[in-house]
Amino acid sequence: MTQYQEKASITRVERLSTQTLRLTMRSPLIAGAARPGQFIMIRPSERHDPLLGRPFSIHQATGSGTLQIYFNVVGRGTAILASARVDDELDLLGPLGRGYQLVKDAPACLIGGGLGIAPLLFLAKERSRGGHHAADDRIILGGRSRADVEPLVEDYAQFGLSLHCITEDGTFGEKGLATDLLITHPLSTDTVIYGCGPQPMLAALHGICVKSGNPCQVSVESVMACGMGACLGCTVMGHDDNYVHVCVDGPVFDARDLQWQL
Amino acid sequence: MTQYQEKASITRVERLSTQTLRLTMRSPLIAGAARPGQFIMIRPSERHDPLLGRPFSIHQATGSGTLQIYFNVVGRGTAILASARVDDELDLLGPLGRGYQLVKDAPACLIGGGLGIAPLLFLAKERSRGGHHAADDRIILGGRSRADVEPLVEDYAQFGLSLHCITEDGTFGEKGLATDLLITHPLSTDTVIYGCGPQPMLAALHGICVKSGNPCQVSVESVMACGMGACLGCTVMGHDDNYVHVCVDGPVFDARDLQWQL
Amino acid sequence: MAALAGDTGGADLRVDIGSLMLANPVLTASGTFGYAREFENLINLHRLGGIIVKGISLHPRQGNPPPRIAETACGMLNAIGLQNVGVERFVSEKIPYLRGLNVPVIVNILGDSVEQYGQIAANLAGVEGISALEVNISCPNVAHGGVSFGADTKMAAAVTRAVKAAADVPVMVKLSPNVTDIAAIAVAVQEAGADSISLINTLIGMAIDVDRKKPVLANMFGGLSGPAIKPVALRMVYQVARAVTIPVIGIGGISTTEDALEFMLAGAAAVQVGTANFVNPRGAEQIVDGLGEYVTREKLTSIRDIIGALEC
Amino acid sequence: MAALAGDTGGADLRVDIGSLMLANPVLTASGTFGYAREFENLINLHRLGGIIVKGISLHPRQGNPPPRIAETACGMLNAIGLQNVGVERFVSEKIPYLRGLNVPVIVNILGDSVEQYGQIAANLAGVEGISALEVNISCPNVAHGGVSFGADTKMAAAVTRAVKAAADVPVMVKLSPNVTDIAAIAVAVQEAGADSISLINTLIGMAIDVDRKKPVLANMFGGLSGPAIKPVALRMVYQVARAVTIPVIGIGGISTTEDALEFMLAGAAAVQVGTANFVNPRGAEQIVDGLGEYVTREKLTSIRDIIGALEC
Ligand SMILES: Cc1cc2nc3c(=O)[nH]c(=O)nc-3n(C[C@H](O)[C@H](O)[C@H](O)COP(=O)(O)OP(=O)(O)OC[C@H]3O[C@@H](n4cnc5c(N)ncnc54)[C@H](O)[C@@H]3O)c2cc1C
Ligand SMILES: Cc1cc2nc3c(=O)[nH]c(=O)nc-3n(C[C@H](O)[C@H](O)[C@H](O)COP(=O)(O)OP(=O)(O)OC[C@H]3O[C@@H](n4cnc5c(N)ncnc54)[C@H](O)[C@@H]3O)c2cc1C
Ligand SMILES: Cc1cc2nc3c(=O)[nH]c(=O)nc-3n(C[C@H](O)[C@H](O)[C@H](O)COP(=O)(O)O)c2cc1C
Ligand SMILES: Cc1cc2nc3c(=O)[nH]c(=O)nc-3n(C[C@H](O)[C@H](O)[C@H](O)COP(=O)(O)O)c2cc1C
Ligand code: FES
Ligand code: FES
Repeated sequence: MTQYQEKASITRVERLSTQTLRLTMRSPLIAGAARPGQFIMIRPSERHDPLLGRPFSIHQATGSGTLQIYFNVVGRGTAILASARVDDELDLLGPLGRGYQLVKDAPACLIGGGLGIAPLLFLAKERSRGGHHAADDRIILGGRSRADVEPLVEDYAQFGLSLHCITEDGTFGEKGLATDLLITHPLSTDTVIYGCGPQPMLAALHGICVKSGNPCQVSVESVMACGMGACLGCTVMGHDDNYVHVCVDGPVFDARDLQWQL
Repeated sequence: MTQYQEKASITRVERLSTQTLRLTMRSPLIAGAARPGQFIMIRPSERHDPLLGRPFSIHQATGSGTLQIYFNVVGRGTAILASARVDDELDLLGPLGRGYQLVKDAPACLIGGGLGIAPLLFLAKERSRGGHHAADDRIILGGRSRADVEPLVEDYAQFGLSLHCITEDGTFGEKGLATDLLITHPLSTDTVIYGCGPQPMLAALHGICVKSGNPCQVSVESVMACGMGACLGCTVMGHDDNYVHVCVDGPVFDARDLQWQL
Repeated sequence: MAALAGDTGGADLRVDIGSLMLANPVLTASGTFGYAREFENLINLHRLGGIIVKGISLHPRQGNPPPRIAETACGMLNAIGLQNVGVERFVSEKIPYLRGLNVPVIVNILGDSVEQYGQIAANLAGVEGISALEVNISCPNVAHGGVSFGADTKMAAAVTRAVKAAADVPVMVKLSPNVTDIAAIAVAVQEAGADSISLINTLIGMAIDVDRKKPVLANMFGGLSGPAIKPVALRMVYQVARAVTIPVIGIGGISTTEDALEFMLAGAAAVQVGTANFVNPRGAEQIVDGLGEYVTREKLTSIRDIIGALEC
Repeated sequence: MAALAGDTGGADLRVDIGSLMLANPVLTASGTFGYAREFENLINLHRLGGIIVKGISLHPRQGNPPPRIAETACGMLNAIGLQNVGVERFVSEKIPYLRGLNVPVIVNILGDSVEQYGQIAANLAGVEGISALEVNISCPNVAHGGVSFGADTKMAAAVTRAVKAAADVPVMVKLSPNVTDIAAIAVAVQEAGADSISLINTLIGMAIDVDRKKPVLANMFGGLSGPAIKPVALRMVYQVARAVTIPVIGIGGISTTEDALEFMLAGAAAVQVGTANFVNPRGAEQIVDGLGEYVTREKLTSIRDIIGALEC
């Protein structure tokens, strides 16, 4: 697992909704080594305020050196990133962490809520490339409203997975929570579930999988300073009452390895 | 003396040499109140690093609300300003300090060295507007090399003052220091000298004027935190061994009111 | 929203610092607001909760040689050296203007010896237009080799007693953060009769000019202020608010409404805006607006509801 | 300039910390560099002057609950709670890799009691691959109501003596900055036998989440590090370097060559890069390059020429 500190130049800035953007960068070293579910740290400024790098899932990485992130503007760091322009340079660290474990011969269900749909694009692509029966695979994109889901539908559609959209307010696709679709459209028990989204969604997902017996890998978040195991800042509680570190032990975990507050 | 805190939008960015730029802004309140020799504080960033505003002489101010600064990139704050683009907004405070006292009926000699030529443009304009005998007035622009002087010559030439250029390396105009021209081309004793430039130049200027008896007003610099008399940080030693504050007692002083290290 | 004079959008922002009643909890910190007049064009002075003027000594002080200021990461060092016009000229030259503002004026005082502190308080007693004294105990005690009065419970208490004995207005004692146990100092000045406690003054710091191989400040050391020190200030305010029963006023790196709220949640009954005044002269007034909006938005009865309301 | 392994452009960057000889004065600070392996892809580890590992205690420690990290203005708060694998697993799991690096490894140790400090030192005695111990005395003394060992000359000296008695390598004592008189603590640990002194550890700070009305850190308080604290660190290093005769190692907000030079001018014989490792993992190595360039550009015989060369 090699990591790189790389200056990436921005090649495209897409505003997908009022609060969400997608940045495309040239970052050959990191893009070349990246696996779905891994993340990068982006230093939002060369100055000392804000000081720390910000973690973002790898939304897309290509062999030709292109790297994408898809993000929400929530604070100072993301506001700075949102003002980035083509040809600006960003200081990146990556690829970091342990991504999704692709299980070759089992059908897959990718389920993302809100910004949690970010890493699933890369995963969907890898899945389709791996010569899996993409048609057996399913992807569920959930969000609060139309703007959270619609802008990315086309990108996900290209890989031939069966695509389901759902929004809390019903403005796009079905109405409800992403996890609702697992109840209404149950999965074969050998389906591996790959989830990413806010903590309550993942907790619910874990609850469903515990009952159904489906293997479930989830990508979780935590406050991070270094992203690479040096600060020990990004702990979450493991199932055995020992802390695990999201940046090196995750961000993708077998859901059973973590403690969940429902 | 009214001061304003005003958001100014940048209307033009000119790079005049590798290290110098001129920014043109719309700042109607400050531009409307400004007098030659006054300055503004510009906050280089909304973030906390760098924290403090930076002082810049008013290079040009028009009744129509246009304000210009002419500056050298020397550190972090000026580097940030150098990356500003048209339509960016800057947080300004001004006009600040006491400017040049225009002496109506006496001939004037404006003498600037390096970036010290910045405030003299506004002064030259006011002088020419005041119905003075501009032809009796003289302006000396000094610099290290061609790039320090040439880009501004046209702007200064428009006011009909007799214009002299001099560079230390002789690449533009005569060869030597700005103050040399006062020795080679002596002034009538009633000429008021308006100087701005690095400390050694101003000290030399003061020395010459003490001998010649010419009144001499100089604009000096000092480290500043507030620019408005609140922090007491910007002291320099007055002739009577009492500190004066550059931001409120100056930046323009009668040279005899300060202590000079030659 | 263009706030009217004195308007806080109907929200109740009043706070009491003992017997000193403030229309809102936003004060301007000593040494960062001149004698208020400097800001009259830039801010509605009467909308402030109160104004704390530059520190006043018995005799005029020339202050330190320049450079007196150095910028640091998210902060600044100052070594003004307590330049001021002295108590006599302060009363004749500055008080008349301040009195006209109709805003509580708190006079920050300092001295070289316990006696001097008492003397200034005595000289200010009976002067109309002073709502309280703030005692800067971070100054060096000349009789004790220049150790700060604020470094020691006994000296801090002695200064407090001297000022209390002479003052005819409430006495706020301003603590130095350069100590091992800030709560112990706070308890000592409370026991010595302080009516309230403000903190923090600046942290002692230094900057070096590598090219010249010299300290940036002529005075070598300076006081660190600004956003950089906020976490230390907040911690100390929390510790002191838990240790004493008199009101605590929070200072250190406050530049936004959210900063002010953090200090009040930690236990501050009021706050002082310092270095931020240099960077954004309108900042203190914007915080008054912001607190008003907060009270309205959160449907609080009063801003007092959040003082010390931190859940731990 | 793409520096070769171990290359410092021909410049003499060697410094001696007593009997501990370093190829250059750039160390990585405890708790900010893991056990070094984390950085092996990102930096040429063997180009560092030395590596200081995460603090080790007698028994494994779980650390504090999350959140453990809060960003502040030009700094960060951490409340890791000294999570570590304990001395036994450290020796078996971490030392073999570190030994292979061929770079001085300094083991940072901590304890709840004077005895524990001595015990860890004893457990590490004879372990190959350890060049020195760094004693973190900022930990709470459980027997004394949780006051930090570093807050008091007597406790600091006691810990130093206990470690010195058991250690078979040089002992560097790391001071806490949360004290009134840092020079007094420094003198006390020198007299107790310390071979060198490093400073500063973090300043105690706090951050509050206004929305949740709670401290941001689960532990409430945390240690402030990063550029924000540099001025305080520099001042303390200067004061300590004047007060003691043993070598001083400067820490606090160092992220550039210029920062390192400031500390060395103030009297530090070496420096530690901490929080900056998180932000720019290559930073420490870039400082080694930068110091080499400085020595060459300034035509110095050695980087040692600038230690304490501040002109005041
Ligand atoms: C492994 C990982 C992958 C991530 N991938 C993505 C992604 O693909 N797209 C995306 O939009 N976001 C992602 N995030 C979250 C993202 O890192 C934060 O939104 C970002 O750091 C906020 O930075 P800021 O400076 O704008 O906000 P700040 O000003 O630092 O904080 C603003 C608000 O955001 C909250 N916040 C800060 N950091 C985090 C965090 N790490 N997790 C959750 N909330 C936080 C704060 O508590 C605060 O309320 C990921 C986080 C992790 C740990
Ligand atoms: C009244 C006044 C008017 C000025 N007018 C102009 C002008 O019209 N054009 C212009 O280019 N500059 C002018 N200056 C200088 C200008 O303010 C500084 O160059 C600027 O603040 C540097 O900011 P920085 O962040 O880029 O540099 P920093 O990173 O802060 O410092 C870089 C270097 O510049 C030096 N420096 C910093 N501040 C000053 C200062 N105030 N004076 C001199 N050196 C300083 C520092 O010592 C350091 O060596 C003026 C200064 C004053 C006081
Ligand atoms: C330039 C300057 C001058 C100051 N002068 C005084 C003073 O005279 N008396 C005093 O008690 N505090 C003085 N202070 C300290 C401030 O009042 C305040 O306690 C400190 O700056 C921390 O707050 P801040 O971070 O908001 O600036 C001064 C601070 C600065 C920056
Ligand atoms: C996340 C983190 C963990 C730390 N852990 C330790 C530790 O275990 N032992 C120790 O002595 N210091 C520890 N420190 C303190 C640093 O070694 C250093 O003294 C401090 O951070 C100041 O330096 P800086 O500003 O360069 O980070 C830690 C600091 C951070 C930020
Ligand atoms: S973020 Fe530093 S260890 Fe995980
Ligand atoms: S810069 Fe603050 S008083 Fe002059």
